[in-house]
Amino acid sequence: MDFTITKNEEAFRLELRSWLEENLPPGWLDGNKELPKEKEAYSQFLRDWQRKLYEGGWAAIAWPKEYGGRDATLMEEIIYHQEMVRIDAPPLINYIGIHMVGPTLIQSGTEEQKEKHIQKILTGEEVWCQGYSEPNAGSDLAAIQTNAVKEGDKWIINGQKVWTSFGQFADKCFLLARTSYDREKKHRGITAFLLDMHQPGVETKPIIQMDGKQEFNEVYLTDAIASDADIVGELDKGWRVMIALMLHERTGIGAELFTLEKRFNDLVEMAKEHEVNGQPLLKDSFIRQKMAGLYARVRGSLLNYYRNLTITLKQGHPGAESSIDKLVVSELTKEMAAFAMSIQGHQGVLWKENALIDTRWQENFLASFGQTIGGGTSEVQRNTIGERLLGLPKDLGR
Amino acid sequence: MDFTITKNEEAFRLELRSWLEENLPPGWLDGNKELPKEKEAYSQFLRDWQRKLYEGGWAAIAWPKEYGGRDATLMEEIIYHQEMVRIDAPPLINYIGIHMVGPTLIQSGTEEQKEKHIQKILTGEEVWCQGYSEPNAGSDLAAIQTNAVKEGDKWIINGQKVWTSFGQFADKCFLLARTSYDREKKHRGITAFLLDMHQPGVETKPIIQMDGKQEFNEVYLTDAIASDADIVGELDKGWRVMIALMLHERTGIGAELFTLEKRFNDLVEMAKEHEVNGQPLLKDSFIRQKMAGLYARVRGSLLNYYRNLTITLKQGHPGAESSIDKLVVSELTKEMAAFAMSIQGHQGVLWKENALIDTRWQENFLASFGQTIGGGTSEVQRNTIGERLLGLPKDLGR
Amino acid sequence: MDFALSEEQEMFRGYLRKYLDDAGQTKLAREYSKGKTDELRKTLQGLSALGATGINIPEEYGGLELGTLDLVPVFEEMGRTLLPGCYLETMGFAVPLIKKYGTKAQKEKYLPEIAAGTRSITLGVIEPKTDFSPNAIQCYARKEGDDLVLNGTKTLIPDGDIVDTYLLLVRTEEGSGKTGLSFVFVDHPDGAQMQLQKCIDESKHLAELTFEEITIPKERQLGEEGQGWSILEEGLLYLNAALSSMMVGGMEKVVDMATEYAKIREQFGQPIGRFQAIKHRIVDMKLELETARSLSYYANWALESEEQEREATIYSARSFATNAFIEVASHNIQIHGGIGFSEEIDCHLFLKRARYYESYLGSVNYYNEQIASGLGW
Amino acid sequence: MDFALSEEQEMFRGYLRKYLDDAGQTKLAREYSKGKTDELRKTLQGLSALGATGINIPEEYGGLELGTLDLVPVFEEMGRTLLPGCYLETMGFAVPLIKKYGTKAQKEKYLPEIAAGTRSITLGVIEPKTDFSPNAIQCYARKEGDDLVLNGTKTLIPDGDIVDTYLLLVRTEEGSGKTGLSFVFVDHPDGAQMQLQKCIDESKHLAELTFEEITIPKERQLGEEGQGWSILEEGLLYLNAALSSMMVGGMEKVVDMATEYAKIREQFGQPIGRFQAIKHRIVDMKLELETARSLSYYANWALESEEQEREATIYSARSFATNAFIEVASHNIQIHGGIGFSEEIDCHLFLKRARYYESYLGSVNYYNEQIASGLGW
Repeated sequence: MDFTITKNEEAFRLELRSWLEENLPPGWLDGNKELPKEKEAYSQFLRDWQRKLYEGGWAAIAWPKEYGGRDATLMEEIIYHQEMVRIDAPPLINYIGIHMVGPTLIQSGTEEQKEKHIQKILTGEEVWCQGYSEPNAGSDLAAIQTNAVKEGDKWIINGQKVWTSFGQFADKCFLLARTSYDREKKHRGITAFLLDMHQPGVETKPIIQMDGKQEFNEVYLTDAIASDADIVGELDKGWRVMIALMLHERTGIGAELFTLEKRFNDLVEMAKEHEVNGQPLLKDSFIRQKMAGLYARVRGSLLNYYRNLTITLKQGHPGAESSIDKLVVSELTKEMAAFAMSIQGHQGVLWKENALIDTRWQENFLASFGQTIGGGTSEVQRNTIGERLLGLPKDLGR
Repeated sequence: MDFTITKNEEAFRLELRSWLEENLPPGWLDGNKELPKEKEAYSQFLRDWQRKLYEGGWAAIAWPKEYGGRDATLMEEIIYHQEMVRIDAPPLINYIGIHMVGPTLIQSGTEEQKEKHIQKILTGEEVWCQGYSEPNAGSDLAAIQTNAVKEGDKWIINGQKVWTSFGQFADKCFLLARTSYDREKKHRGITAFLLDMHQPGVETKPIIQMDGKQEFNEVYLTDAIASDADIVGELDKGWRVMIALMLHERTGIGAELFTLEKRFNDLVEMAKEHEVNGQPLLKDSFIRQKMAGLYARVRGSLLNYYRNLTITLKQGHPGAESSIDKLVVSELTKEMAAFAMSIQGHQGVLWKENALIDTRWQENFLASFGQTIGGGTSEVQRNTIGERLLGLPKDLGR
Repeated sequence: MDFALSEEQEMFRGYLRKYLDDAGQTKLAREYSKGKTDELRKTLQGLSALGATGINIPEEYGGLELGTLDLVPVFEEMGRTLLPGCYLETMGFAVPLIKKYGTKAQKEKYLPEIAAGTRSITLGVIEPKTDFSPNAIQCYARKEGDDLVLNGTKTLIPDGDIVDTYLLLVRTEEGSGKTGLSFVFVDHPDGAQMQLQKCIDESKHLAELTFEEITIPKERQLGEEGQGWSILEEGLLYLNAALSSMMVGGMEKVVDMATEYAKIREQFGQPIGRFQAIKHRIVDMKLELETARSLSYYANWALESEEQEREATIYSARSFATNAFIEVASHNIQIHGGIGFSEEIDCHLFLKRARYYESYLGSVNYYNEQIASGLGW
Repeated sequence: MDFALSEEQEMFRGYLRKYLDDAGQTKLAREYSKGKTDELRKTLQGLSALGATGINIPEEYGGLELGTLDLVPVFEEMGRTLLPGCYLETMGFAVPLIKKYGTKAQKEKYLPEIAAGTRSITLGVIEPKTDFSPNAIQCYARKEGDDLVLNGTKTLIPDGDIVDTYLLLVRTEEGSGKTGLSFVFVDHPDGAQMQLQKCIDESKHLAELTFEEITIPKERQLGEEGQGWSILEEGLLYLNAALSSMMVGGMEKVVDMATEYAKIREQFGQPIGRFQAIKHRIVDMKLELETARSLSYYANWALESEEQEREATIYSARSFATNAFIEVASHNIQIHGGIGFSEEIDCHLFLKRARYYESYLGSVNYYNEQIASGLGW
């Protein structure tokens, strides 16, 4: 057991930290972390940030050097996330391009596809989204009905996607569509396309969330067009391309865990500052008990992650154990936000400009419902863990 | 809404109460509630008690007067349970005979069966058990394999039953055995027999429970014999006889709820008397919070019961709502006992003659695991409630 | 033994449900969030015509002179549709206190208008940046001849913008603690400055009222001078019994939504209600609902009874329903999956309402402590 | 970054598991409940031969001079089989304290025999009918020349009947509170009266020792006079890190049992592990196990590190594992159904052990409070 950081790793951290200090948007480190509200300005702000990361060589550190990356080690990726969470860096508008589509194309794209997309992904000229879920294919993703039919040398695509994050900004979409149908094995016959979002057949419509935000979209495909050259991997074998793609996003959950830890520390601060009956919340014995319990669980989930990371480092790929991280972090995030709201008492209902206490807790609470649903509901996660990690029998209907 | 008790009901309560005062075993009301340890003496003690109840006219109050009952109303049954719980009356050794087999025979037994059994059930001369569960048929009761084959005018029965309460004392068994097999509908082809336990083909073996008690038995049937006259209802239609039989036990759950309420009051007393750090447990704010929560839930479950009872009183039979009572009382009993143990602190591990605090909590805690399993596991209860009360789709495999 | 609402009460519920269904259920709450109140006012008048605003008001003041249990169907049905407004505070707090402590003039002024649906009353207890305790009440009513001169601020006043009268807890003697507190009525045009406050539950409008040398006649005082806190405690018994019914109504709708969705939504070729993770969770939600309902019925019954454990009975209904409402509303979102996270479906409205009520005039811990002390623990 | 036991540690675990499997796993605990200790003694000697009793003892005293992390596999494997005896108290409390506070003579007397497996040490802290606090320590050691004369009673002493030495916390100055407390060694034949106490976990033997004018030489005192409570607190860091590993071992076995049973037990024509009520519960048990394991590894690592939050780290492992062990052991019984309720299957043994540890030298609430104060809250 060894929690020390190598000299190289420490140097990496310091290099990133000092680059950030010089390159973050003006005033960021002094606490001015407001992003533009208006969509175009928001998008431009984040594209500018992505461009800056690219110029500094920090856009895609895990990519091979030949494609503009740094060949970063897993530990360097972890450090990268830690630092970004530490200073609440602006979000990465091309998260999907950088962490998923890019690595997938590098690994299994055609030369033409690499040529066409890789550089633009890096710079943020091409912002990507993913077209997976559909109204009738949520947890049961293999049930997608969006279909692609070959006409001449074109694929004509029709259907509807939903919960498409970054769809409102995206230039390109990594799209799953049905190209044939196997009654027994629904996940066969799905093909992965690189779809241009700027064409007449593609229309996006924002989804208003319960927290008032609009981070997801419906995407309507009406005779949208792609070519053979836009197919990733083999025809009808898009399912495995998607699985490989998701595996490329190997450290995203780490960022969520570091965020959880940071929020817990914020919670402690709030409980120290906020008073009820003339004493700080943190002096109330009931709250101390609950907070001690949360401390253990936040610690524990982070340590689980490090343990799973160790396995990945040793065997070169993640073990089945790592499937627990997403379930744990999303459920715990929700529970912690719920608790943070509760202890604010009646003042906790005040919202937006009228809030007396930082309403990040309220926002987190509402947003957390998305976390236990999106990217595989907690129920689906439990099935996966039960079946893959524990070897329990497959569920009904799967 | 009306919680008043009628004059007749009050008179009934007082009559029972004064009868109990005169007829309970010597010293019982002064707190000497020890039952004999040794099996034969235990059995005799309880048979004597049952006989006394019979002689006083209190053995089977819900039965029709013509069969030796009192035609008691539902409210009188409730009052009966309340009074019995209040003074911790000795258990009814012929519970199964009185509350289940007797009413079933009265309703659908042959004249011969009534003649043969009814009176003896009342007096306790015939103590009954039920032969349902088998090693491979627990939650899935319809999967029973014990079979009965007709040879001449006898049925030859072979198989194994398990979790047979009162089996160690019983003279007779209400037995479910398979007389034919329907692949699609397993619950068809089951027949209900009245089996004599005192025959060479019947062997009982006690099961030692995790709480050290031996309240259940394995029953081995090796060419055990019954006759056509011992069949209740129709051949191959024992499943519906069993369902009807269970419905006759209409107030048993009430007794469990009154017991829960009584235990909660005991818990309050313990928390008042037992001190930690020089103050009674009940003065600790954490414990007060928990206890207030338990108070609400105990109250609520009892009130649920009264609400369901009201439905039964109005419509003449229980509604689907009443399926929630068993799940609630068993889970809450377990949780309350677990909590009671926890607050005893390190002294709570002392056991039997070395205990410093009443170990009923420990005993209840261990026994409570039987309550969430026996008579339908909590999982089966949830399925039943989901399907019958809420109309949710039937489960996998059922 | 008869532990159920009467046939008449259930029939009344039927009318109310039909009426509110026709009014578009949560549509009114959604419009209210956007500041539109026309439909709402019409609906409230319609409810009044159905008798909802006269139930617990004596006949001599134009009411129906019925019991608190007769209010239960109204609270539940309003909870079911998240109907905006101060019916809770008016019928579940002001009316019983006016009946008990009001002068004849006060009764004559307020009760007939309430019964007619032309006046609603809200509550101003909390002050900015303070907790729910006697010491936190610092709003001061100085005596000047036959008048009281108010100075101070009341915050988090429910639906303060659409209401006609405010029942305020103020300090009539300087100092701290429970002594020296009194209730006063302040009618809308009495000159206070109002600022609206955004609420996480947007179908609740909150208001902050600032009083600077606002003069009201002394006869606006409700009950004996200096007895404000114990009048509040009496009022909280009524309010919390009513609130628990309101929450039960919301829970019922939430459990219905989850159940119906689980029957029709298919994934993996199965209605999701066939999966035990969903089915069993809905069953647990149903248990929470039924327990909350039993407790709330009993709480409302206990208001008019000699029930020994009256406080504990009512506060256990409040405390249990508060947690249970949050829990079932949260599960309902999860069961709905993605669509449950969208603004379009009502799931989130119930969760936000549940959280709004969580610490309304006392947190769950506060009420648990009240249960304990109410039982003499 | 390397957050895992080393290959050597895992290899050592392999030897231990094989050895304890061969010894019949929980068979020894079951026999011990009936008072039979022959097999157990043999097995303990065997473990000693494998090196288990020398791990954290310096080479000069016959040990292996390894680190606390090397003890982890032993604690886990013992927890897995519920192995009776005082390995926890000996290696996880007495040894680190002797190393740190013992005189040369004490080290020479105790450490070699511990390493050789011929001496085990248990703990006497609690006194009858009292809680776990300094004031509760009233057992008094009067000074007489070079001797201490003991009077008083120590209770709930783990496995007091098979152990060789008792490490007792006594008062060496009359009074109350933390001052005036000291640790002393009392060897088995020192003349105290022993009474066995029945424990809900029958594979634990408890003993009460009564001292009436029992004289021991003053050099039996461990550490500085009057510093007993702070020595105890130091020892509790070691003990709780070790205990959390022991509980993790038990939890691991419990999760294995539930998983395996759910794969083979069929009802309704399906292995019950296909039902989500079972499957998802086992997954939640697994999450509890893995979190407890991570916390316990880190706690044991923190013992020898400069970890800032050392107390909070160790006590959070203890506190979390305590609750989690009870929870998974309870679920395991439910998942096994009827057979899980029988004495025959091991399920209940783990539950009883979990409850035995629940308040062992401090309740969960006590340790949560220690976490809070350890973090400066």
